[in-house]
Amino acid sequence: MSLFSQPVGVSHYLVVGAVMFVCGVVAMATKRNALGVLMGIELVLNGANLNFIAFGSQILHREPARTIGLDGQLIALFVIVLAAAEAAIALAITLNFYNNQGTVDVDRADDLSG
Amino acid sequence: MSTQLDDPRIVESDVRTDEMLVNMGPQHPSTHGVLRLVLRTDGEIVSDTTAHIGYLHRCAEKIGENLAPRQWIPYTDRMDYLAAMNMNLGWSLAVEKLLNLELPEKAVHLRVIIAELGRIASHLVGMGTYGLDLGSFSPFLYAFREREKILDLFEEVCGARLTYSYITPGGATHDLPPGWIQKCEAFLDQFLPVVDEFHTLLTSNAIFIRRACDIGVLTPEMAISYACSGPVLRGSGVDQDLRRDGEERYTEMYDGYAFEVIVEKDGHYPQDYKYPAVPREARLGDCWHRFYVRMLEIRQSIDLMRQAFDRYSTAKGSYHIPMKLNEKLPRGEAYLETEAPRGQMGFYVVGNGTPIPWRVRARSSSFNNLSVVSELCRGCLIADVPAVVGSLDIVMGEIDR
Amino acid sequence: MRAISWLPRSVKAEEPRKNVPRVLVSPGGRVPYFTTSLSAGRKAARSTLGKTTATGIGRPVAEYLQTILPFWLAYLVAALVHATLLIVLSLASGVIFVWGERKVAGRIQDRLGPTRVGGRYGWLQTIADGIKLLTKEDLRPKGADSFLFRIAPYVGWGASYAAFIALPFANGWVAQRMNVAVFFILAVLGLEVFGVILAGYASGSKWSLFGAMREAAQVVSYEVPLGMCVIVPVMIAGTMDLTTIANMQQGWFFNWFVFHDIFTFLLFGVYFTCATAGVNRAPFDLAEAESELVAGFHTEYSGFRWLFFFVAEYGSMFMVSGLAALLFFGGWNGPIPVTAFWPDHPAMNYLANFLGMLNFVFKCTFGVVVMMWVRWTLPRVRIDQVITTCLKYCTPLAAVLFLGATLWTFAFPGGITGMRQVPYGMVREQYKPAEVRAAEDHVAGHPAAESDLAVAGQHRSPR
Amino acid sequence: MQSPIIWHTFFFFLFSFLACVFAVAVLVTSNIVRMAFFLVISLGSTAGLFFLAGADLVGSMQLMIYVGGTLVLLIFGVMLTARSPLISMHTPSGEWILGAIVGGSLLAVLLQIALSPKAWQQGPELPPAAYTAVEAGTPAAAELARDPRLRPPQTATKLGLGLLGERVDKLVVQDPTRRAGMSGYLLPFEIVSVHLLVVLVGAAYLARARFRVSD
Repeated sequence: MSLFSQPVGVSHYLVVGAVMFVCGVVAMATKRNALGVLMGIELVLNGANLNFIAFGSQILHREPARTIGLDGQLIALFVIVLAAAEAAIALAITLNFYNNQGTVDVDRADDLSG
Repeated sequence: MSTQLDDPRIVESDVRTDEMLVNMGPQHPSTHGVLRLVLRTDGEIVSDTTAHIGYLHRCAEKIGENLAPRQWIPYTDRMDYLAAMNMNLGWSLAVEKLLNLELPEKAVHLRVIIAELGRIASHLVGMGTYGLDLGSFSPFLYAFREREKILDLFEEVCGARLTYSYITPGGATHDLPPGWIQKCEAFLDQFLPVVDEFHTLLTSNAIFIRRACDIGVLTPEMAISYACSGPVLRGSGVDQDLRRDGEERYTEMYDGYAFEVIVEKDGHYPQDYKYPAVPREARLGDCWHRFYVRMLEIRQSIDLMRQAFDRYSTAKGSYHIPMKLNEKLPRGEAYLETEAPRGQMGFYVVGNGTPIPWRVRARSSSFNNLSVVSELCRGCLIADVPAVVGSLDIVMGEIDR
Repeated sequence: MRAISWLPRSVKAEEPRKNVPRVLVSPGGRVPYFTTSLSAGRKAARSTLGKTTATGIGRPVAEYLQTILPFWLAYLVAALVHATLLIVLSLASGVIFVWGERKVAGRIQDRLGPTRVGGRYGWLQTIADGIKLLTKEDLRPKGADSFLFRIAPYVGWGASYAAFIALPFANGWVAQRMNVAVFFILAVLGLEVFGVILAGYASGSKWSLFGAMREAAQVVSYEVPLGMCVIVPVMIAGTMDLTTIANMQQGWFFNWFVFHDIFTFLLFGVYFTCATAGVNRAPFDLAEAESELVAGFHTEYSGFRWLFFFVAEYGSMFMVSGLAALLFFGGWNGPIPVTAFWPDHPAMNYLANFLGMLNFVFKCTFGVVVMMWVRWTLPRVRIDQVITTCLKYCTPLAAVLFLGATLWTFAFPGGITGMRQVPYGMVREQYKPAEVRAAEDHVAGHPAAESDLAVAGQHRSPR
Repeated sequence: MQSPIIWHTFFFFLFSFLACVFAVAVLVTSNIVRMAFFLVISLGSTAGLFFLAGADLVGSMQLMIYVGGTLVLLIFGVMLTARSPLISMHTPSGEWILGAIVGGSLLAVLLQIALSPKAWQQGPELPPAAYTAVEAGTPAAAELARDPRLRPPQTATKLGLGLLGERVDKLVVQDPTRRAGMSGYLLPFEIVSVHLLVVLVGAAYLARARFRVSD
């Protein structure tokens, strides 16, 4: 049976979501550029969003009644909107940091460490 | 915290950005030839402008010291190639001053007609390219359409369309061809409504007003101290026009002509041509005023030409005084400034008893007009730089010579 | 009871909708003004709503192909047919509009424009130019980010092209009918800015960077008022499906949303301004302002890649004009419902659709020509003035008009004078998904009809 | 017999490939501008996955707000701070190793969870004739039409009703008490919107630069 002739299920989405999530987490941990960290956060949020969509999708479930229904999509909407807010505020912080320090290297933000 | 905020050394701006040096020109669409402006910008805001010139330097003055005055006339054509007739006139008048020649009446009125027509042709380019600098393409072509008609007229007079070498020391190379005056009158008649069109398309256009008003304000004091001249000077409200205020030898050309210097007095311009009023946003000395002065001068030149037609037709004498090519220039010097379309165009010539001048020098109006650009562009936006440079209406050939 | 239905309450109270032909019901049982002039009854119903059967270009193709090919292949071939048609359309519209722009500009400027290649009118001038561009050297500046520089034009074009997917050309003639077509098109058109930003950054030229930053700032700001303008027709129609929106404007020209009320009429002006700014056309073409930024973001591009930017620009122009035609000017519906008097025959319906497509393309082209006209007339505004126009004029104006249109629709649900043959709510009813209808019934107190849920699959055709 | 290709599945693999590959590319690139570009592709492909899952409104929303709004904002930030030493900042290899270990273990856990329930692993199957039947309107269509893959998603209306508290997807639940529990999302959504507004104003204030002119 070919890979392409098998109907896609929730697991497929979860795997993609997991890959994006992990990429995001690792990017958050390893990037030195503050904007790179921000991009990692976006990836994490999208990975999570994929899960919400998958759990709510009737297309991916054998029994539509067992999905979480529209809640999945609604929560995804909230995530998208909040991600916009989060990106705005993170960008503002980054720019402020850049204005004060002349760099966006998060490792240099150690003014408060003893 | 509060003490920190009150600290005057701490400034606040939108985003901290780095300054950037940008080259505008010499291969830039809106630098009118080969002007090179080095802009120091912070984002879109220009903090400093430096004009670099010399890309069109052709040693014209040095060549003039190796040629007879009449041989040098083609070089004056190539200085301000948009108003070659006026360049010829300036040089001819300077040489005539050195030779102390008195011209017949007919030649004088012929020169008035030709000079004013040349002024119209030049201002048409200035106007059209200014529209182009502000992003309006069509007025440029309309202006060139009209200019083509003027060039046709010039072609009939002297055979050339751009570099005429028509006015020479002693008069002109030819008389006006028969029927030319009528053609010229017909042209002026059809040209007048076209000027109104230009006013509709540009002068009173809302976007144009927002782009040109209160931009690049040149105060009268600054204009005088930088020795600006022509429409740039008059756009700042300084009442000076060499056709009225110049040297006797030049102003006598315009003796008996009714004309008023185009300059703003008490918030309005003297001529009442029913052209658009000065918009509220405009400040004396801004780009809009410089542009408007040029537009009014087009109209004024039309009036002057119409007066000159009558006087030319009834004038006595020949169109020129025959002058030998190897006529010896007397020992001595002569300097004469004329009101070219771009301002005071001065020619200086020193004779040493040979046919070849010992020293030739040109005082270019565009050069001085360009020198204010760094003052005018300080703190403006990048988009305003072409607006300011365009409103100065420079010709690089005249600056670099 | 929560009143969340779009329908006038009287309709629901009076008639159980299942048994009555929905079209004929008008609010309060009043026969609308214009139905009386036609011989009422079924004919009126059909004349307004009859030609709504979805006969897509691709759908018959797919159906036919399934008889000779396996399903998966038929699907592939049908999809390729759609894609090819759209690519051809995207490129052809670019070619024709470039020629048209030169002609229009020429005529505006008292000259002829192209006159030689392809005969007297220079039809083939753009093709010749395209061939010239193909043979040009593909320059890449030394300081450029090579990968991004190469990919940027395709990103821009891809976005412009992808928006065509959801653009219907006639009733049912759409590559992918989408429930959220309006939203999708706006979203995808907004992505074009990435191509520009990447091009500007990757060129390694300061002028390009300036152009890119300007375009980004401008496009992002103008998405706000543009979105607001688009919302009003969507609000009146109650759907984001462009096919439905256009179908709802069937009939005479006063059914068009632009004539719905004074607010939509004014709103179209705001929309046009914002759309012009959104696709970077004069007087808002700051990103490529030749007198300031040389050529803006595509200064360093040459040859084929440059061509892609150009095609993308004209594609976007076509797209926003098409959106205007669909949202405000009745889409493929002409001012006079000629096809309403035709016999109801599949061939005639097909012909009606074809004429509708021509009509739609004409409207799009007209919009593009108006943009050209504006371009060759007005000077260019400055970047701060562009943003000011957006934030101080367009956005508040769009918001006020949005509010006005909302109140108007609330006060006069059937339009201004009752001249509509069928109220909007009734038309919309035809296209409502069965599940939603079931939900409405549920809210209104009717039990959810099992059969409604069962056939929830498709848009319900009136016949 | 199964059709050799189900296009839904095919496109799922296409988009998920793009999403994953470019997510990894975001991770491994050190050039910040390229990272932004890869992120655009990754999130754009995610929008494609949303469409494939039947969430057309959320997919468009993703394209419009996320890709068209948030990422443009992000690229603005990149451009504003893109001075040459900041464009490429390399991560020390020690951090890479740590990151790989943490990420790998996290991925292992997540994959284990994702793949464990059998019911999740395969979507609903359809006989290939279904596609033809629905389009052609055959009598079997009514039965087949129940399959959600064959319906236009139509989520905009449903989501709108859902925001208002009217859950179209839960019509089977007839119990009034349970229905009353399905409250709408409108109030939270409004709160989020106001929150977004406040955040944007705050961000605009925060981003203003304060620095000494003379030091």
